[in-house]
Amino acid sequence: MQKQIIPLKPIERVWSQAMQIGITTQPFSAESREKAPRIRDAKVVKSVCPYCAVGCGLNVYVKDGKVIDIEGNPDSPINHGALCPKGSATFQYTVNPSRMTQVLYRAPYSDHWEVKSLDWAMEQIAQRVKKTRDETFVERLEDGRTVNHTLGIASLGGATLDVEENYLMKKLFSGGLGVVSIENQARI
Amino acid sequence: MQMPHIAGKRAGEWLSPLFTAISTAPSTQDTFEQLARLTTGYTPNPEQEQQEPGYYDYPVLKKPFWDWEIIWYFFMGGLAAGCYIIATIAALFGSEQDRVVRRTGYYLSLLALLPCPALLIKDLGRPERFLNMLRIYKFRSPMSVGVWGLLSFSLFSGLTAVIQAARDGLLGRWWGARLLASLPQKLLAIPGGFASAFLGGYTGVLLTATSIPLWSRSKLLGGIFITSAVSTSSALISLVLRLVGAPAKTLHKLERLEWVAMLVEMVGLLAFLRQSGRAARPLVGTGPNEHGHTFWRFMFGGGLVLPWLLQTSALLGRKNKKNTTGGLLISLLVLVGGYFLRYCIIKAGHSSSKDARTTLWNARK
Amino acid sequence: MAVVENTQQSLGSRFAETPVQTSLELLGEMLKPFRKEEPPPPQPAMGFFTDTSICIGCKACEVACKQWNQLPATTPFWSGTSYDNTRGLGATTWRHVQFIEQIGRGPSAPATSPAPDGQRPNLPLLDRQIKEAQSNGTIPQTPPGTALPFFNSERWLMSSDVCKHCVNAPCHEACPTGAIIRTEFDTVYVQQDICNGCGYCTLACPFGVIARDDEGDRLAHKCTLCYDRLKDGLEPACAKACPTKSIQFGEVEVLKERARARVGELHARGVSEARLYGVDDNILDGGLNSFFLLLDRPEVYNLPENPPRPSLNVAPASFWTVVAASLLGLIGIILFRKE
Amino acid sequence: MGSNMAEAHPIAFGYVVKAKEQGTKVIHIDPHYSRTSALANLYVPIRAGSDIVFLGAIINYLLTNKAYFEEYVMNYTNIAALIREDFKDTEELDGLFSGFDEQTGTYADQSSWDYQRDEQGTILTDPTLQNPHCVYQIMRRHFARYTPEMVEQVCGVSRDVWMQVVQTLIENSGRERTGVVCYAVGWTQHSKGVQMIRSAAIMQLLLGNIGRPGGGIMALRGHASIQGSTDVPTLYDLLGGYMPQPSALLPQQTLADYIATAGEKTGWWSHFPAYIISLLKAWYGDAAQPENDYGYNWIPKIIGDHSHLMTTYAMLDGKVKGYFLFGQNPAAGSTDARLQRKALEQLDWMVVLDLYEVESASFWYKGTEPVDPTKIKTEVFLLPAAASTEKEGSFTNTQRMLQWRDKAVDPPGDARSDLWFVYHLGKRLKALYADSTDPKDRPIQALTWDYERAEPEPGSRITDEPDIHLVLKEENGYYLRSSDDPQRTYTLRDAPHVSGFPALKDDGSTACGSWIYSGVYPEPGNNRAASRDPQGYTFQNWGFAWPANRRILYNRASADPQGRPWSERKKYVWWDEEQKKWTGFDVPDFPVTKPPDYRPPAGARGMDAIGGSDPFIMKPDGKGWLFAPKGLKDGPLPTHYESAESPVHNLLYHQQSNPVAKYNRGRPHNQLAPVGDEHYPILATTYRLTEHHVSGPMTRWLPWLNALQPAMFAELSPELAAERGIKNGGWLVISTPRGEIEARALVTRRMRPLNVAGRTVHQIGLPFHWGFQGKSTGGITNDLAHMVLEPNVSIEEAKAFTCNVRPGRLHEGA
Repeated sequence: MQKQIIPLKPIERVWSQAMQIGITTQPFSAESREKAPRIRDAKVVKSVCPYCAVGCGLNVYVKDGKVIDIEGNPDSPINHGALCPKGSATFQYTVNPSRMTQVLYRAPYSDHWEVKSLDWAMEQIAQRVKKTRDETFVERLEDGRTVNHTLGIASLGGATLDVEENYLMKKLFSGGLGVVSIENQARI
Repeated sequence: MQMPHIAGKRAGEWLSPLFTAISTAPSTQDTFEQLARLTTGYTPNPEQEQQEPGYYDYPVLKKPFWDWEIIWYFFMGGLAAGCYIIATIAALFGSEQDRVVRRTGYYLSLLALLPCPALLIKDLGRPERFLNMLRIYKFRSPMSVGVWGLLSFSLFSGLTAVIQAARDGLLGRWWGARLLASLPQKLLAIPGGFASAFLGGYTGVLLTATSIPLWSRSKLLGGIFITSAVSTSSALISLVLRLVGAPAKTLHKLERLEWVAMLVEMVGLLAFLRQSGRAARPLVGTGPNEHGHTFWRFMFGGGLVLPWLLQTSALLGRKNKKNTTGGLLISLLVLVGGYFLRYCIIKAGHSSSKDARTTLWNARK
Repeated sequence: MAVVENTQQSLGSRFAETPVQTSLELLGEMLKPFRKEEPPPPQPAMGFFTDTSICIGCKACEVACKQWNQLPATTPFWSGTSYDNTRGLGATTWRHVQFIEQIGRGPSAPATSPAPDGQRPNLPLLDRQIKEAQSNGTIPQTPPGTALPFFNSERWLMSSDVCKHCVNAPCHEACPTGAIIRTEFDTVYVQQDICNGCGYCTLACPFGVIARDDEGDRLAHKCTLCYDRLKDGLEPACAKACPTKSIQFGEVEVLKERARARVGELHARGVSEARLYGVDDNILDGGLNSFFLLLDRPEVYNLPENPPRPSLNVAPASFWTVVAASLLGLIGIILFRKE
Repeated sequence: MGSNMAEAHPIAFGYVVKAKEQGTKVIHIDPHYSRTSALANLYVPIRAGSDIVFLGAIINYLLTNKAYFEEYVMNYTNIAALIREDFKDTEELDGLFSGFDEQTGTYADQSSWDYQRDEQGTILTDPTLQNPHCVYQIMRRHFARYTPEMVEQVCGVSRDVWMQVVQTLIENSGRERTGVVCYAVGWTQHSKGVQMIRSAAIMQLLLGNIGRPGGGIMALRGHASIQGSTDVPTLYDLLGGYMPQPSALLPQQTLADYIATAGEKTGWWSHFPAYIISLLKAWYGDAAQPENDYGYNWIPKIIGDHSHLMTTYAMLDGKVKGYFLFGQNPAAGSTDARLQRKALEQLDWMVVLDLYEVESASFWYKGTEPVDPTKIKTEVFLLPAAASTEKEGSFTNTQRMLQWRDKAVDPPGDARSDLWFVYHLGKRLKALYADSTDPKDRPIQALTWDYERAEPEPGSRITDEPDIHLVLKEENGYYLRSSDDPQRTYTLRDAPHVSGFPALKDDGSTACGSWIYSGVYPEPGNNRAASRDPQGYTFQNWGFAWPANRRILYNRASADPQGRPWSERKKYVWWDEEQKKWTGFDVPDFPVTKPPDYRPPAGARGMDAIGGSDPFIMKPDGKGWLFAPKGLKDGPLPTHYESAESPVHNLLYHQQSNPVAKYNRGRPHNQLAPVGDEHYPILATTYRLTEHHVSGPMTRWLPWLNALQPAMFAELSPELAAERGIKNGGWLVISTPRGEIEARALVTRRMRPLNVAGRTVHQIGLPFHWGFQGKSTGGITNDLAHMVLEPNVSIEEAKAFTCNVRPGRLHEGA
């Protein structure tokens, strides 16, 4: 509209030049000059996403013994560095103030948690297992068939357990203790 | 109701409907809505607006967080600028009698200016970083230009006022004061005048150079702000002069200037509304989070039309007979109107930013 | 050597105690931003091509962005607007996935789509294949099918919105401190050590992208196009995370070519609604460095079709201001002149 | 079908999108229009639980029109085999097969389903397919009533849309083209889930899509190592590598009997003895000797169904005293969750290992309704666990691929890996039992249990973490005796690794914890799960896919009977005439030197019984089973039964629902709504959202994800919403005979009423991610689901049950 009123070319030229003042040159700050990704010279640890079963590769970046970033592993032929929202959130899954760091114990009929030492808990648990097993172990059924099992103890594992963890569980509980009901998310 | 009596019967009679309109809310609903449609030339059509494509009516724009600080800054800045302009005009072209205008003008200008920087700095996210404003000069950014403008104007305004003070002997009789008094005030006043004009107007440009439909669709806001700056300032000066007493002739000049300014402002506003059309709804409309009620009552009606009519009748009605109370009232109304102009524009801007459909409409080819 | 150090230290410590020194330091702090660094040598312009036709709405981009930039989560709010609970870009949300349900009222599907229930669709019968099958036990290869449309007629549009990194960025034009700069990659970047939170940029942005973080540091924030990552040649977090490469990162010119090719391909496949936004439409007199392939009108995605460029208002607005000012000035002069 | 791939497996779905770009047709058949449907070429809304009718009709079409891939089907499947004449089909018995036992409600006698054999045991066939007892004719009869009309009536899918699916499938079948079926728990969580999958498998066999690139039927598993948990496994009815847990219900009192009943005479499973004996040697070491059946009897025997949900009932009855939960959350994550929480109250003690305080750990003071701790005796040990980044180990993904994770940092505080916990618990128990002379304590004494680290892990403050590489070595297998010097014996630490399962022996000279994983750690320093070379067409050196690093199972079928690739573009594994061996882009899933023209002599045993053109070597006859002569508990052919809870009657047979499903009728909290009950007229299905993971223990503590999906909601159609006066964004209550929950209402056209058997059936969709713990809480969908279990695998029917909805909240004023 302002063209119609001031058609004079020179004014326009001067104006447009004026309009460039302060736009063309970029006043960088010191911080901007030194910008760098925080994972520069961080240790890269190869991992796998803990969520679904696609098995996306993760790069876990570690600096000063702390995880500073988790993103997809570009080398993985499965995800080529990509991740879904859960995978992308793995950082917050592992580095999270809500995580437990102490053993909590709830006594029968108690209405509160008690903080206990790991060693105490392990000893108590071992005692419970032995007691229950000894009380409930069956060697033979009435008709004499050997079963050598206990139905008094059961185990249910999540499917984020490592293969090796699953193996030791089955070996100890089934092969060692005679526990039958060893189950897993895989059933669900 | 002493108003009619003051303003003279004739005026009183044919003003009374407007008074009632202003004083009684519910019945005015339709009046205001009619005014809104009349002035913007846009009649809302919810059905059709619902047909327009959109995304769950989530705002397209971010809501301005400008609030009372900015409103007051706009108002005070306007006064500072206006007073300086009038004072300068009085100084350069006025008669001996008009000295009072110059004196009061420069003092008031400085007074009005003083809170401005504080208001601006307080409004920053990080006030301690206010200096960064001076890091660059960007012609394209009214904010940047404005800061520099404000700075230079403060310089002039301050200096001029100090000189004024020195000449008025407020600084004592020592050599410094004498030196200051001897400085060429008029010479300073010329660039100062331009700086002040800038200050009075850039705030409007500042709003126009945004994406808020209400502020940016019409390009007249700058003109309206500078005009309002003059009208409010003349009102303020005459108000003060009436209190301290001044020659009738001088007051008369001010009144007429005020009258003209208000006229221009009215025309400007109407043009603004018409150009903005649908975008002006938040300012003049009467729907939910539209600010028509405040605008029509305290700004356009009570702060512009009414005082202007009073002024008219006063100018016509009185012959060399001074009417202090009447004048005072007019000035007050104008000042209140000037404040509510800024208030409504800012508040309505908030609503405008939330109206996704109008924003998209405003951005259509 | 050691002596010198000592003296320096003692000097320094002595000064530090004096208010002079502290105030000087303070002043130094305040003036530091005034030292302007030399911009790095320019690189090819970098940007995003967001191809919404392959977005699966997983929101990986949103989380990956928050993860890399360590941004706080927004307060949970269940919106009831499809699966979009983020609702918009903001100071701590730099990617936002939109969900647009066009079921049972979407644009009519391409000609090759199935006929509505009840009528027989116009399908080639399988007798030919069956005969072939009986003769040699194989089904002859058919050209990549024409029977099914590229999209089923019921549409659930998903799109990952982000800063447009406009070639003429209103936020950049508005910024009074020079906090907002164009980097060597021609991206628009807010320098956090300069910004003073005046907020003018948030009013300038016609897309409502940039915002001031009033819960946090009260400074302006938006997508940085992972400026820090670009420094080491890493691609931005969102583009890297995207499972379908709906978000593509690269040289703007290359991406624009790809975008044009892509939209052509979709048209060829009967997706007539496909269009580009920010590529050749010269939005804001220069287009966008971060542009989109959309499957409907821009407004459907809350994108202004052709947003006005705020800085262009400076001229006319100033003009009218000058007019008004001179007019009143003149009248004032006249009024005060005539005696 | 049965999978919401885009939401549950976004990264995998990325490849589907890519394929679609290259012309692949993507069809999504699902009750719920999801983010998967949005990208599909064709979306087919179907009534939850009616899939067998949809697929059965396709099978019927393929058979009637001979539109199947004949050369493939005739050579690679058992289509021509003759079934015993006393076999009776559902056609004859109105929905039942021969051999059904009313008392037990099982197919007690499955002998009639078997093949006809000659005196040498060779299976009789009729290549002309004319014999009424041949599989082809039986299937023609069986599927005859699965017609397009039935698809319309039962599935609510118009025949035109169904026809489009058939056409697309046929267009993409044959030498040049293939098609793949992806499914997930949308199929497994049905009272006839296995048969749904069977239907797809039969269809894929008929189309010639098994064992070929771009073919197959893909189980999209939902958890990082759910495959590994099944392989190793932590399941009651399996030992490592899919060998059955010994059972007291079968003649398996001795190792010999066990092998006789569990192994096979012919086919690959003839190696069974080597695998089980190597397992026993791995577990019991020197204590396992031929004299004591290698300790076979120390392995506990099952006496019924001890699956998770059946165990829940045992808990309710107070039979279970102690419970271990390793990162598992039944209180919200298992079906009929209210019942689960009741069950936990009956325990004496419970150990929970997790990163966060999950519902199952806090059930004693929190719940969906007020809980009184003073009335709950259960003693709870809640141990902090290490996250996946804080420990080494391998996950087995859905493609059977083991991938190794390196350790990034130490777990915080007292948090430890589950490996640490199990190992140290074992050590303490062995100590407690060390002096016992009671024979029942022999197994724990005999158990080999030395995984001590040689030296502590550098840079870690945890000094007693077990050496996971020793565990991996035991899974891989190692030599106990030197083959050349029988006197030279080894222990786990110093033993040479076995190179793969072919090396395993049945003479006790090898130990192997999981034969299918054998080869993952073939020599010291070469952990193939940790191999990360992304080169090659099939990425042979990225991770390790069991068995023997094969990427596609039964890949011999990717070549024609003569051993040539079916086509150039579908080339994968073929017979190299020069070298006289099988070769290709993958490890051949076939004896490498067995020529295509090899024909087994009469009475052949072991692998010799498998012909050169019999790709399915795990089957005793080497054929793909269209008709399953054994191995299934609910019939040799898929048959449509309605879900346990259904709004309609079964239109195909008088048999309403799966006759052998495990109903647990009359158990508290597990009542079922009768068929067509007007109090529960609406069909509910459940699914995952991209933004959350199962019952939420791994996501509802994460603010980033909670912001994306902050609340439990239900998706329903505008029609249903209008009918019930429910507003979008408002609240609604969903009720079943098991319980009630509240949710936000998301009214969307993505849910649509279906016309089924002449009446309108409304369906609602429920995500199941919420619970009462975490940073985002909400109604527990599993409180609604019932406990009717699939007969073969005891998986609950969570994907189709009936319910009712009403506007408002559970507790008004809430």
